Amino acid sequence: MSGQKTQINVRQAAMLLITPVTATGHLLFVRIVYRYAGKDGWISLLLALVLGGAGLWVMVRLLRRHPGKNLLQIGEDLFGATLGRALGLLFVCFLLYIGAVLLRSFGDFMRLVMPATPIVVLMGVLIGLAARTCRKGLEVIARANDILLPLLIVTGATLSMLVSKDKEPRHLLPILENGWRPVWAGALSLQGLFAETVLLGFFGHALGSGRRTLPRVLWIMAILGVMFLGPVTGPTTLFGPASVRAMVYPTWEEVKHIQFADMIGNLDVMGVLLWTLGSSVQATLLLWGASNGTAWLIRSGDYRPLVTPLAIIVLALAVLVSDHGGELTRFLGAGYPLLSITVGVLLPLVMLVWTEIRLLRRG
Amino acid sequence: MRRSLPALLCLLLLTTAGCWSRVEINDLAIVSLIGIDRTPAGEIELWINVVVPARAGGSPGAGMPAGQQGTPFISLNARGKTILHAATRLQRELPRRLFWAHARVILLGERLAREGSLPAVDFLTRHRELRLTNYVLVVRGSVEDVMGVPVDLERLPSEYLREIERSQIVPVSTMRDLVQAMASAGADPMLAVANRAGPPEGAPPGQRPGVRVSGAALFRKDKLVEYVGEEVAQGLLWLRGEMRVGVVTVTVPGVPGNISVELLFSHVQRTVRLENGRPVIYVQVRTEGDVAEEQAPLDLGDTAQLRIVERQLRMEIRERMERALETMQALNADGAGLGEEIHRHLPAVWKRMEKRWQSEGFRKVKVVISVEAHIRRTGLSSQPQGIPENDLMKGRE
Amino acid sequence: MSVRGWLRTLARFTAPPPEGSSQAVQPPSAGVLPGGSAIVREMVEKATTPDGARAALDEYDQALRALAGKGRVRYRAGLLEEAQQALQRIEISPSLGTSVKILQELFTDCADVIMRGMLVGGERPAVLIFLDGLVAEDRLELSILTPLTQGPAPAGAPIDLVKWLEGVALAAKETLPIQTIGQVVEAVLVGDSVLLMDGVGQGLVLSTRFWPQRAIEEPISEANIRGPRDGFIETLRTNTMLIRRRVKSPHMKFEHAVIGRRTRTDVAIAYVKGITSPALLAEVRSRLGRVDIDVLLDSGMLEEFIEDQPFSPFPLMMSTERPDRVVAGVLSGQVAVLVDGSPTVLLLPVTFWHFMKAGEDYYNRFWMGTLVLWLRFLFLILSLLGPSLYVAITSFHQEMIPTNLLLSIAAAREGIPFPVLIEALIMEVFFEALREAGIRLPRQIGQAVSIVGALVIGEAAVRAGLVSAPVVIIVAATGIASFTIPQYQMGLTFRLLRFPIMLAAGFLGLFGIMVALVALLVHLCGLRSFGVPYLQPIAPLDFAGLKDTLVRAPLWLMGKRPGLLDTVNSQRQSPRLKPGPPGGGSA
Amino acid sequence: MLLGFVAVILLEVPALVIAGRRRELRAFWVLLALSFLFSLGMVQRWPLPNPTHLIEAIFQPVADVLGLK
Repeated sequence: MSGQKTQINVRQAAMLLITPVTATGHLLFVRIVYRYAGKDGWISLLLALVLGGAGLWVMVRLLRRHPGKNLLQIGEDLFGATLGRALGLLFVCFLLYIGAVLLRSFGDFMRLVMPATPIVVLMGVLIGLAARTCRKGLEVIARANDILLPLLIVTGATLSMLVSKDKEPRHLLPILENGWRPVWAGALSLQGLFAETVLLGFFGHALGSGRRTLPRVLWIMAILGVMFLGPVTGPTTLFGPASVRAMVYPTWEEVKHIQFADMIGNLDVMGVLLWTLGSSVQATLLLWGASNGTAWLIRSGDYRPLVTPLAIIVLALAVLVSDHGGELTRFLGAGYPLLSITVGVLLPLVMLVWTEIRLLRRG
Repeated sequence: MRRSLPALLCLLLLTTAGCWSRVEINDLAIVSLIGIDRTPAGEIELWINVVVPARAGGSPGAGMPAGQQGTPFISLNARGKTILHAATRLQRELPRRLFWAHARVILLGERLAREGSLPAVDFLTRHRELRLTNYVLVVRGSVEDVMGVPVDLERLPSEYLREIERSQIVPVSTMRDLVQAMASAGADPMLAVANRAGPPEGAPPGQRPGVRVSGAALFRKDKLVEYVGEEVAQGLLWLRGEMRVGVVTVTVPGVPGNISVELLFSHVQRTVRLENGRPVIYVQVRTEGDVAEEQAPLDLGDTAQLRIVERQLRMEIRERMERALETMQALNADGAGLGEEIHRHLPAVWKRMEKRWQSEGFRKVKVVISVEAHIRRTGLSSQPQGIPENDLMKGRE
Repeated sequence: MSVRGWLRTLARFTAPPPEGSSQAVQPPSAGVLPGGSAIVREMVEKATTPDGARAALDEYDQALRALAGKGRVRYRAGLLEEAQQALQRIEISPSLGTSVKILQELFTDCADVIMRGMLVGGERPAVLIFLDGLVAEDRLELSILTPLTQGPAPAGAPIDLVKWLEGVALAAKETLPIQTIGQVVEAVLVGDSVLLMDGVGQGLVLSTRFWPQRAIEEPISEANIRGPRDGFIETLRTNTMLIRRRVKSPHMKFEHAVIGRRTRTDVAIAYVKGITSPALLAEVRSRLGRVDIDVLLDSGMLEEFIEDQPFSPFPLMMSTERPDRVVAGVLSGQVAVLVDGSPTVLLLPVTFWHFMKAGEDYYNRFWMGTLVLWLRFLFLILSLLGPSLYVAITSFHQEMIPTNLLLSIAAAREGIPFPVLIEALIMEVFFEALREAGIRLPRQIGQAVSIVGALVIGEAAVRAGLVSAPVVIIVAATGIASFTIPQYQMGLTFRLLRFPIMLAAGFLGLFGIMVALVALLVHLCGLRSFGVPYLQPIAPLDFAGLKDTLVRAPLWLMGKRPGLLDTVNSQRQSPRLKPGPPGGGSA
Repeated sequence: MLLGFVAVILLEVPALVIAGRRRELRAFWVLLALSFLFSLGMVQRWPLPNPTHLIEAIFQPVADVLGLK
């Protein structure tokens, strides 16, 4: 099996996009949305869906203009070898970096459940798993995701149904109490998450094929919207807007809150399972993207030997990335969205515009 | 071979480093009940009940010498600057690690509650093993009064208290409710109250004291203000919109004897309207119930007579709610979260009055209570059995 | 014993035996050479070996010696073939004595080869060569020996003797003229008889194969309540018969191959032409073609040489003893590989979900089939995760256990000396041992062992406080769960996988389990069986395939063959088969 | 840690050498050296730069303007 030649279809590419965004989103970004927008988080979500949809559209459009090529190849086509490579390096570093951030956040979270286990071990196991999966090639990742994502959705939906009897929608009132500004900030941070669509540039050739772009983008965003609606409203309706602000993991608190029919309860660890599943897919994808990108940069046909060293680098970065949890939260709320929007949306946008200009000039 | 590389690495990692977070069940000291109080000197006093599994669980003889009698729990206490400080002191006396995840009930001592329960709340919400579903009760008197008391029917006092809370016949108060109300500008907490009930006068000497849950404790933010009795507590539940089931006993003027109505369905709707620039809160109660006991000679098969009882029921409920409201306003403790209601429906108005709400706004707010009550069934008898037909009161009105 | 005495004893074992003692190892049979009849002896005495034949025989000997050579001799593929080809070069001589002499040389020390000399029609010498025990003796005597020895002699000189034998003299079922000594050897070794006649430069193979075989019985490993009860046996021909009897179509093909340089085992590739994908068939042929082994005793040995991923713990082809299952398989586009001497037939390619089905599922009502299928999935998960979940939850996530249950478990665990992980491992290993012992022992004793082991020791261990009762319960439940997996091989796989997952659970709790499961899932996703993804209709997702994977849909709904096999002809049956009450029609 | 790296090298390199993949091998060594340095720094507690601070510094002005805190 050569990992490079394999193709995945449109549905798989879309699903691969949804899993990681959902996993990280639920665990990390929901908290930031609450910090900014509080009980109006769902409005932030709607805004972010529009923004994210636009970003996704740009990405897919770009891929369609350059059929069969990945983001780095497109970069080199557009800007020449040197500048293109520099751009590629930037993308790869970005992937490595967000991989590290994700890994660290996951580790921080796992420490709650297993306080005595060194964080390096937790992160190491996850990245080890990711590396192993990564080497099997995109096809296998996509296939595994075909099973994991439905599992994730079903589990998430079940959990949220179990807790729904305690929810009080009146907590969502009044709407837009503090005006639009915090809502926009929340939307922007969520958009930072959605900007991970840049990953598409590495595996999404399939999405670029075929005829129509818009319906696909709408579909993906709709699914994402449904997946996020629960988390951005659930904790508020459950705990009230005031308490949620202080929570580090609101969604986890929600899962912890499940008490159903006396027997089903204390499902804290289900949250762990969900996020382990999602995070493993995400770490794998990021690693896959980074190693493939690196392989392209050195003009090598085989990315697999590069996976393990890159995994170790991500692990080391993850240790470096933050001094304590609060710092990471703050960063995810402020610096991260800007970074990821710059790399994930603005750069592709520039590339797309450049492509269109070139096409126009050529006639 | 090459495919197994990361797996091999993982294994290597695991075997070299061992297993960190593992704790065997028999190395756990399972905390079943937490009590937090303040000493007169201002220190935190932590009480815990730790379960003794050999006495509490399973069948006797499963790997253990049978016949270990005694209370299935031990009660410990320690003092410290913070709760964790005290807990660490307790830990020193225990050969097993304190395990908080199964503490389902938390007791706050009266002194702590009166002086401010914030110090307790932080530990209880921050600790990863504790959850917001835990029930919180205020102990009238010292926590010690309730902690060590063995209970009947249940193995542990915590289970006893939990089952009572779950039955919803007393105000249900969880950590979630407490924290939510404390953090909100327009609501104050209300907790259920537990106290020690001594054996009744003249009881046989063998009878033990017990634990009783009754009434409610009204808070102003994190400070306990006053205890209220059963009926006010019930009125409060109506106001809060949390009344689900319960029994209301009424009398009909001019008729001897009581009638108890079992309420099976209640719905409370709270709306806020702006009248003359001031918010008015409407609390509309709609409830349905069955007559469960009738000691009065009324023929409830007669619609007219039933209407009379319904009217009494309506008045009784309204009276209770009004009394609860008066009590709350007198104490300036918004246990029903009425301010929150204004906040939700009239955010602009609320912005203006938010600052004054605590001090005087709540005291002055106008609340209109309306009750709609229906009796749907009368059980197996339409009139009291054993009363000759002629002795029944005939329909009036 | 003194050192010297010990050395002497040692020397007796290691030193070559003295010359004189070699008679002692001679077989008890009368002679070294096969065939003792007077006619043959007389002929051989007169005969000489021609130079060409001599050279070929030497070549044959050399090749064989190289094969048997130890240590330094570099293995060269096809040595045996060379030897056999040498034999193929020796033509059957018109002089009967010469041929017989050569054959006698080849069959030296083969006490079971019989050369029966005779005079056909009372005048022409002939020899019938066959393997004692592999031939049907009554057939041999009635239809071959009797007509030959008691019938008339071939009349006239110029007639074609072979034609005469086939047409007039013999009553054998099948005959085949052959030309070389090599062919004689081959034919004799599979149980046919070869007739050589003086003055004819050809031999005649007469089909006389017969050997005792087991009766067709119900397969032990795949019993069912409803449905056919016959199972494959050790004879290839019987097995192909069992299949052919169910598929009366010339499209049902059995391709023949021989694998095993020494055992020369017959292998049949069964498929249905017009359904099976030609690419798949070519792949099967080429994989079988590259198997160059010495011994092939069972299809299980073959399996290891033609798998896609040899290190996977999962079976990558289905082995079954049920003809109905094989027929269902080949008719859905699978290829079956039958190996002579093995009652298990390989079906390939397979997916994971095939192993969740019992053949009976399709004979019972589909509601039952579906429910049973779900039950199996449930218990599959339980058998894989039961002990590890227990370990993870009781030693890492005690908050997940309802309080009362926790107290019970805690009470049961008071005073148990081992950590839960060790406790569970001990019990699991013990349980596996019990199972293994139960299989190998005679059935009656096996049951006794199970009872003693499970009941007495389990109960006693709990009473003695060595293990806690919950662990015993979990292990027992897991054991039962693993028996619900209909395919024995898959059951084995899951029994094996339970242990690493338990270790993961013991080190990292539920996180460990989850990581192990994801790794397992990824492994499964990467698996292919003859190019077909192992989890096919689920991952990659294929909605059409789900109705025979997650449920057992009614048969009248399954109009198409499974898409994963890339069959030539995808339509299985008429699309409008849903039955209804009489007169209802298809309104 | 060292053991881990040796294991990685042992498992990866021979296959690459046999396959004669010079380019991959070179990249592998560079990356591995990098990761080794990082890991060593981690273990020895060198004051390695925190990339988060860098990124924060770059984007802080924009964040301030947009009101992200």
